[in-house]
Amino acid sequence: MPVRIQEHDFDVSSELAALRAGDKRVGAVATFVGVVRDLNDASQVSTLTLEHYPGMTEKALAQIVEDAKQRWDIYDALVIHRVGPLSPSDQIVLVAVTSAHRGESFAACQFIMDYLKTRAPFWKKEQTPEGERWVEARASDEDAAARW
Amino acid sequence: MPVRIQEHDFDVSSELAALRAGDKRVGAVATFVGVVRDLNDASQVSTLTLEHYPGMTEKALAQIVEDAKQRWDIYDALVIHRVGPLSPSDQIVLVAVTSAHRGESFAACQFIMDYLKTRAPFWKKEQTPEGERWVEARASDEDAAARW
Amino acid sequence: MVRIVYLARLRDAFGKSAEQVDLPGDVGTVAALLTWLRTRGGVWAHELASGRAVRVAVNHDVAQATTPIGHDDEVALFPPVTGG
Amino acid sequence: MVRIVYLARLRDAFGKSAEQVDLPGDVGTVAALLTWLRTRGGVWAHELASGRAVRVAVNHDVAQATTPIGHDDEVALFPPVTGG
Repeated sequence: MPVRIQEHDFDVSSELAALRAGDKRVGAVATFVGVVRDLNDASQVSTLTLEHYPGMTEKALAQIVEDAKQRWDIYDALVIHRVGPLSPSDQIVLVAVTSAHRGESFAACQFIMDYLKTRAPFWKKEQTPEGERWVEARASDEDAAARW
Repeated sequence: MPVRIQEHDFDVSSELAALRAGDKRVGAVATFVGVVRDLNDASQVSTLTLEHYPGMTEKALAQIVEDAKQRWDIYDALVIHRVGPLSPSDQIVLVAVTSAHRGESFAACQFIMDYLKTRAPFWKKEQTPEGERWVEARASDEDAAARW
Repeated sequence: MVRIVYLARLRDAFGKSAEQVDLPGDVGTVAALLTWLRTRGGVWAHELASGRAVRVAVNHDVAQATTPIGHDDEVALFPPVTGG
Repeated sequence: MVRIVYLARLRDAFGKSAEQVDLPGDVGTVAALLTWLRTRGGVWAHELASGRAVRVAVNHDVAQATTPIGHDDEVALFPPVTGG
């Protein structure tokens, strides 16, 4: 299964090893890791809670991965997205794509992240010293997804 | 030092952890891992030997990283390139870039790889059942570097 | 019966995460459902006002204003997503 | 004295990885050095023929045909790179 939603952390090395295990055609692995930042709109983030819509999330992510496989000559792709409480510097999301040559895996990895940011049903709530607040969507994410 | 040439393998997770250690501004980590492929021009590769030009290699890679830092709003970058004998599925190269948002780290990571492929003094010699041969440079790598 | 799911900010605003409703016979699309929910007034009229960015999924697929809604469907209302 | 380093395929072809040479007074650029090495004939003329892709670095920096070469410089000759 190329898509996983989980509360616990992931280990990039072992995920990459599993992704390309036994596939000796792989020459390129493009990877993206999203991380909880300490600063968002200049207010200190103490913790973050990631919520999602079970059922739709898996379906949406699987569709994004399938779209990437249709568009680029890639071998495999993996998406892991964490949910639940997270702290600054915690890993949130992993996207990894394997291919023969680097151009395809780079493009597909960016495409999956851009689509995930605008199509996958996740929401962030920040807990700051001033209280809780839902993170607002960024127009730049819509722009990034629209270019593909 | 953001550039390392080494014979031994690298662990992606610990390299990424070291790269962003203590920097809570990091929200994005784009990573590329190059891998020895079993098939190159349809002939089986048994092993590969990576040679480089000590002194120039470190200087060229450091300059490429510096260029990336000038061009994009990134926090840090790491390049590890292996030399010596390698087998199919072995990791060859790691490029990792940290930034606040994903666009910058993706672009800088691709830029560093494209420049490394055409500017850093490494050469691959393949050992196949038919004998040894130096790998030929690919015109597509020149094209990839020329677009930046 | 249609199941309506409220997520993230909308769940907080409406004070519920889901409800089962018997829709009137003329409420057969996403647009009609939103119009019908607005007639509840208060936070419903406020959060679902036409200027607000509300996303809708029907049976786990992103839906448009014209997407039909039928018996046993699961309709989800949520704000623009902010994952990754 | 100038140190000339040969790498990868060129080292194999020339049968040496480096040499110290006393360049004639009129050999003061990368282009002049290549012309001078070609006069050795054999593999030198063949590998450094003007149609062949030969890259040159002077003191670890990529050089052009017009790059000057002077006393104590390290000049490296190598084929197009194939790392990564």
